[in-house]
Amino acid sequence: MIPAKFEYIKASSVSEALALLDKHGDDAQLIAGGHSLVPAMKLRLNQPGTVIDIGKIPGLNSIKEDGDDLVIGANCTHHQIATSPIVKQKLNVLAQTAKSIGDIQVRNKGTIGGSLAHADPAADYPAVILASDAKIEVEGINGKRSISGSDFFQGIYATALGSHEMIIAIRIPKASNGVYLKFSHPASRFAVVGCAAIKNGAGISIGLTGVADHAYRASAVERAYDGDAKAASEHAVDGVAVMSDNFASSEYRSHLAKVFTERALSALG
Amino acid sequence: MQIKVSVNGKEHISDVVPMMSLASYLREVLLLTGTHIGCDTSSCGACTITLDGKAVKSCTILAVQADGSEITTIEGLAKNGEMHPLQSAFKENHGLQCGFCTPGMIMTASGLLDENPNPSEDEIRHGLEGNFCRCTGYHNIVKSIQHAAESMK
Amino acid sequence: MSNYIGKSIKRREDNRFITGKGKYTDDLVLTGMTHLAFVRSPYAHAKIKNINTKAALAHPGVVAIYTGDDCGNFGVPCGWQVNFKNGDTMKEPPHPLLAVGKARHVGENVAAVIAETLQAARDAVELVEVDYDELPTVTDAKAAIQPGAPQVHDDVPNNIVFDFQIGNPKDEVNAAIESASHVTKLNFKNQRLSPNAIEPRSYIADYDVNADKYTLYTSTQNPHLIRLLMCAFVLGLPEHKVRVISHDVGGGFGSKIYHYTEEALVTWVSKQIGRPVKWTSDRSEAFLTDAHGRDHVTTAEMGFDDNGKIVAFRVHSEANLGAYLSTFSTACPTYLHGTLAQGCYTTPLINVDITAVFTNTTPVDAYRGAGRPEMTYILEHLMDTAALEMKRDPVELRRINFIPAFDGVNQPGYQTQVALQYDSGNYHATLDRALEMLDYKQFRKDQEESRTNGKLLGIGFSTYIEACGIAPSAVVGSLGARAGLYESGHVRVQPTGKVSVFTGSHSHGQGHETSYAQFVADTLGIPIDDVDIIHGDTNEVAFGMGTYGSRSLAVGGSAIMKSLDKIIEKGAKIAAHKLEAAEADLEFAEGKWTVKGTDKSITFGDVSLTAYVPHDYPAGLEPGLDFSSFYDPTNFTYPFGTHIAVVEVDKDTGKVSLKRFIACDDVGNVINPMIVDGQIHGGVAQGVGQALLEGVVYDENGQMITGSYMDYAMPRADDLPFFETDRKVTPCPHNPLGVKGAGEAGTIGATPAVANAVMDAISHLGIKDIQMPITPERVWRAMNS
Amino acid sequence: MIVQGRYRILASATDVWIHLMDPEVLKKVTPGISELMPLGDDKYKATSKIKIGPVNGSFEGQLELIEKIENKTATIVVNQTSKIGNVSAEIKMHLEAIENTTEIVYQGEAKLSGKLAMMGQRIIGGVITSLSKQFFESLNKEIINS
Repeated sequence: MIPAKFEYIKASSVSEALALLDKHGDDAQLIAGGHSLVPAMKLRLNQPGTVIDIGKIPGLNSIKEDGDDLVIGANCTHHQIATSPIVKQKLNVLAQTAKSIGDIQVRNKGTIGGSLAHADPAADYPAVILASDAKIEVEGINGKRSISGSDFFQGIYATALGSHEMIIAIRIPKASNGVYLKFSHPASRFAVVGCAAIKNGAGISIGLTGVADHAYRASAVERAYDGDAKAASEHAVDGVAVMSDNFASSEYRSHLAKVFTERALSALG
Repeated sequence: MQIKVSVNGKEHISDVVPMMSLASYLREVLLLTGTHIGCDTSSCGACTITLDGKAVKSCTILAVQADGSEITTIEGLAKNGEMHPLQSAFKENHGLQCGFCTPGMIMTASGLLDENPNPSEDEIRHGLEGNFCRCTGYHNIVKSIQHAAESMK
Repeated sequence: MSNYIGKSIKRREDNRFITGKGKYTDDLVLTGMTHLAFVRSPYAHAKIKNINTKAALAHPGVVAIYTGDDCGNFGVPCGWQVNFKNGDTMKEPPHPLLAVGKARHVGENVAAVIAETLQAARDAVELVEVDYDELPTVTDAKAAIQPGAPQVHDDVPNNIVFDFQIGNPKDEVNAAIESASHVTKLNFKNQRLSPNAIEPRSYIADYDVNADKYTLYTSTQNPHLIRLLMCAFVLGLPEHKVRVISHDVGGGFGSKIYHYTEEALVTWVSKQIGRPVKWTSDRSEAFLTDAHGRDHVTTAEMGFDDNGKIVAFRVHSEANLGAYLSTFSTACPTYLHGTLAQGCYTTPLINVDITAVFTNTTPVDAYRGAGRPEMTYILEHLMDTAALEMKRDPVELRRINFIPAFDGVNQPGYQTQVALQYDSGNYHATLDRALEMLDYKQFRKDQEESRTNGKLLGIGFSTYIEACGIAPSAVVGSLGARAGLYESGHVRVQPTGKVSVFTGSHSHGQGHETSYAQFVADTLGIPIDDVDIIHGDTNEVAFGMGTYGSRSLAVGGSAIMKSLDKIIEKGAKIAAHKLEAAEADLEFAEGKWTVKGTDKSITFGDVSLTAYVPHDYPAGLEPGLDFSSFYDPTNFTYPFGTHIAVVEVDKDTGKVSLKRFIACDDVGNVINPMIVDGQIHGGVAQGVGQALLEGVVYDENGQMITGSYMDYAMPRADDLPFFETDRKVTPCPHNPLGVKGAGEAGTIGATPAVANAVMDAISHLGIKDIQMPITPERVWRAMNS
Repeated sequence: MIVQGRYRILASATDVWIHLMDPEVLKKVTPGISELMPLGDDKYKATSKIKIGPVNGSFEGQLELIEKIENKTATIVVNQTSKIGNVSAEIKMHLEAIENTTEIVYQGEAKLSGKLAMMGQRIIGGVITSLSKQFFESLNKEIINS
């Protein structure tokens, strides 16, 4: 297989990448790891005229502490996040999530920025992004902005990211008590259901992925939770249009969402 | 576009079209056909190589993305005529049958053992999540990796 | 003497594979080679009204484009004729290389674009404009035979290819079922599978204008058969001018037995353009065009008497053969399927009734096991289900129905109700051993306990038998096979005593280069390094039938043994002359001919040299030590065994985890235990795949919605445990090596064991059956209905 | 693939009807449509560009409105072809006036072929939900702002 013809440009800075995006418009596609884009291009499901490589832009692959937050560069690989001592120490749920993505090879190449921008409805990160109240820091030619998870994920593969914007970093509040549990699709290993639960003081927060056309915060569970995981998890899909496919009907997926919410809640320390 | 890569310790400067995957580059330009293409969409793992020390699937990396990288393929694993312990272990333990997935399996295992020299059976099995084998039922592949880990101590 | 036979000699072929030096077809590059890419039908059933290739032809780098109008007269044949019950010949509509007038399944070849580069070919494919008229589709075999169903082929009424029956008269069987004290009845689908060898099919054809000769490099399991079919039945080429080479092949599992349209097409194209042309399938094409396996819709009933003895067994299935007849498709649901209905039980009355059907789907053919896994699933799944229904232990139910042990030498073979005569068997022995490995009593205790903690344990049994070593030509010929199924084995002793062995069988993972060398070396009493095994090239090897149906060692190995006998016999004449002794006074052992009772001897090497440098040579004897033989077996071989699966079902999610898999198989004598174990492991994994994960699904419009590794689930390393294997040996009485066959046994035995284990785990909840693949949702639904 | 759902529009059925029958509005609110050229008899030549995650394709074909009963019901028939597969859909819409609003109940079937069908099954349900949502949200906005 071989993609349709395109022009490849390697960007050496964020500003260069943004200028290129502006110049080439809708015909351009950013590439970081490429594990979602390149197969689609080979299958010719996607035929961008220009591919802008942001994978080697310096400064986008660091993991830093900033007060109560961790700031994770968009180009950090899943592997880097899964094995980072800081992440494991301060936000283990994120390391756990990163470790559950794909397989070793995919984790070595795929990036958190790429994954979030791609916004696969069954991707793993969005659950923890939502549950942890993380912010996606993006930059466009008109400047920078910071988008909350609930605003960022809008639909199937749809995000708040403007066509001339790119993700620079993810800012996530540290959380010591969190868990991500996933029911993997036996073929793709994507999340049929993935649940991130975080406990902060008395409150809990729940992010669910794989269930609907985009990841969501299970507010109904959070409201209902009074220490009884089972009862609260009954609300996991309240008001949600649950997806259905050949492997899992919406009825079964709803059931799994409840089971994994309950399990995640019960696993919290 | 011109790219410069070091493959199995040897530097190559090549002109490639951006459409070319790294797997195709290795196979068609450098004639290193030990890197196999089974699905071409990063699911089966037959094309696994190490790129800057990390196991990756070369079918979904563009050759131009690999510019400036150091690459090891199955052909570069044996050093000075001496098989890598993984290669010997795969032969000793019948870790292969048709041989098609084998280079990818060995390269994945090499990445796995670099990071975790003492993997449990479970860690090995999860470590092979990205590689299909249709012949062996994985039984002897897992055994091979266990034995290689043992012999590399 | 056996220095090698029975030992786990490490495989010699591994050296090239572990260093990346294997030579698979797609690895080859020929000078001036062009690339072919297909325009494929996006519809399951459509009239092709017009194909416009103008823009594509104008695309830079395009060499030629062909459509059905150019080569539609050529079609690939079916290799096995199965007639209707009433004697009418089966329906065999043409299977053109490129669709003519109509496309009958998604992915059917519609046009072929040949270009200088793969890039240009793929780009130009998108420029070919095809005007289709979509037609109604049918993908399910049962639906296809209903009145008014869409017609796949105009001249095949009700889409019925043939109907078929084997066993005892139907009314006798029906009467016995009706008067049985217990009847277990199941309706299920033996779902469609995609073989998924990890190496995609690949072909390179190279036509030499000056010599008017063709070379076809192909990833096939049987190069001679491909050459024969292509030359004689498709393109009408002179067979002696066609060379088919099949180097290393990355797995077959049946899917690379058949002569595919793409294979003949590249050969034809190479002559048209006078240049080499390569086509390598991509994974999407593999899903759409590699012949699928299984796909039977079945009703099966088994009647028992008060003591649990089986009194009768009847099966009715619709077998989906897809849109066209693939090479051995017609044999799979009939002679490779109905004939297995005896299993290892003494069932006195059996009737198997099959309707073979065309649908708008990818052609179906033999996939690891070919008809036998389908029947074994029916039988063994019925046995465990019957045991649950009758509240009998599944092990005891089997024991009271087993055919008693027989070795085929002192006791005769066992004549079944379904045409076969089993060669030898001892079914209690593998069951006993497997139970020892398990600790059955402890398991039942653990199971009780598991029911209180949400992780339901279950155990499933399968005491399978299979018929392999395909096959006695006379038998299969009388059953409609259009080719003999013997094998060739050629042994060429070189002057220095080194030995080149040419086999018509083919290795694509089975390790022939090692296991064949083991018995050759032992038989000749020479070091294994002095033996080389050559296969996969029609110019080097005598006509052979290839590898499938677990036949290589039993049939191909036996052919080599015949040649070795001739070598030793001729060698004896030379030795007698050199030793000045009577031939009758010589014995051959440990690589020497010795005059009995003396220390006078001559080595194999000296005899070899004398044969080729005949300065001192028996008068009247031809020089040389080189023999070719064809071996046509007198019977199939019948491996058997006991497989036990232990599963755990997550009560909350329905997810099944395979905790243990125990296999005690009897494949007759064993040349290389390591390789045999490896075959069992791989077979079991594919059997587990069918039970729990795999299944090709078409939507209501005939679109395949499981056509990638994102949706088609196959076992990965973390889906499986280590397998616990052991073996019993009941030699095959009718071939010289005493071997049976091990390639398919694992797959045949494993599927019902796993499915039965799931039922054992959850049947106490009142669940009767679950369709395969046993996905978490199906289990959850069953538990909550 | 069954397509069904309901959506509440904050306008009268007459208002909804007028907008639905206006090709300019249809063009604006139907996701991806870049061109809608009247061919007469409520038939239009439609060109669209769909960009949903990994899929980015140009489609061409027709859009037709049939079985129209003013202010009550209409069926949209779409046939679009592309290099990556074809899409056809027939979706019946019922307008129900509920106080000052209109509930649109829609039901029908969408058919995909080629690579779209083969690769898209995991996500196609979600895609259809998303596109329907977009369509009605845009329609709602269009009516309210008009």
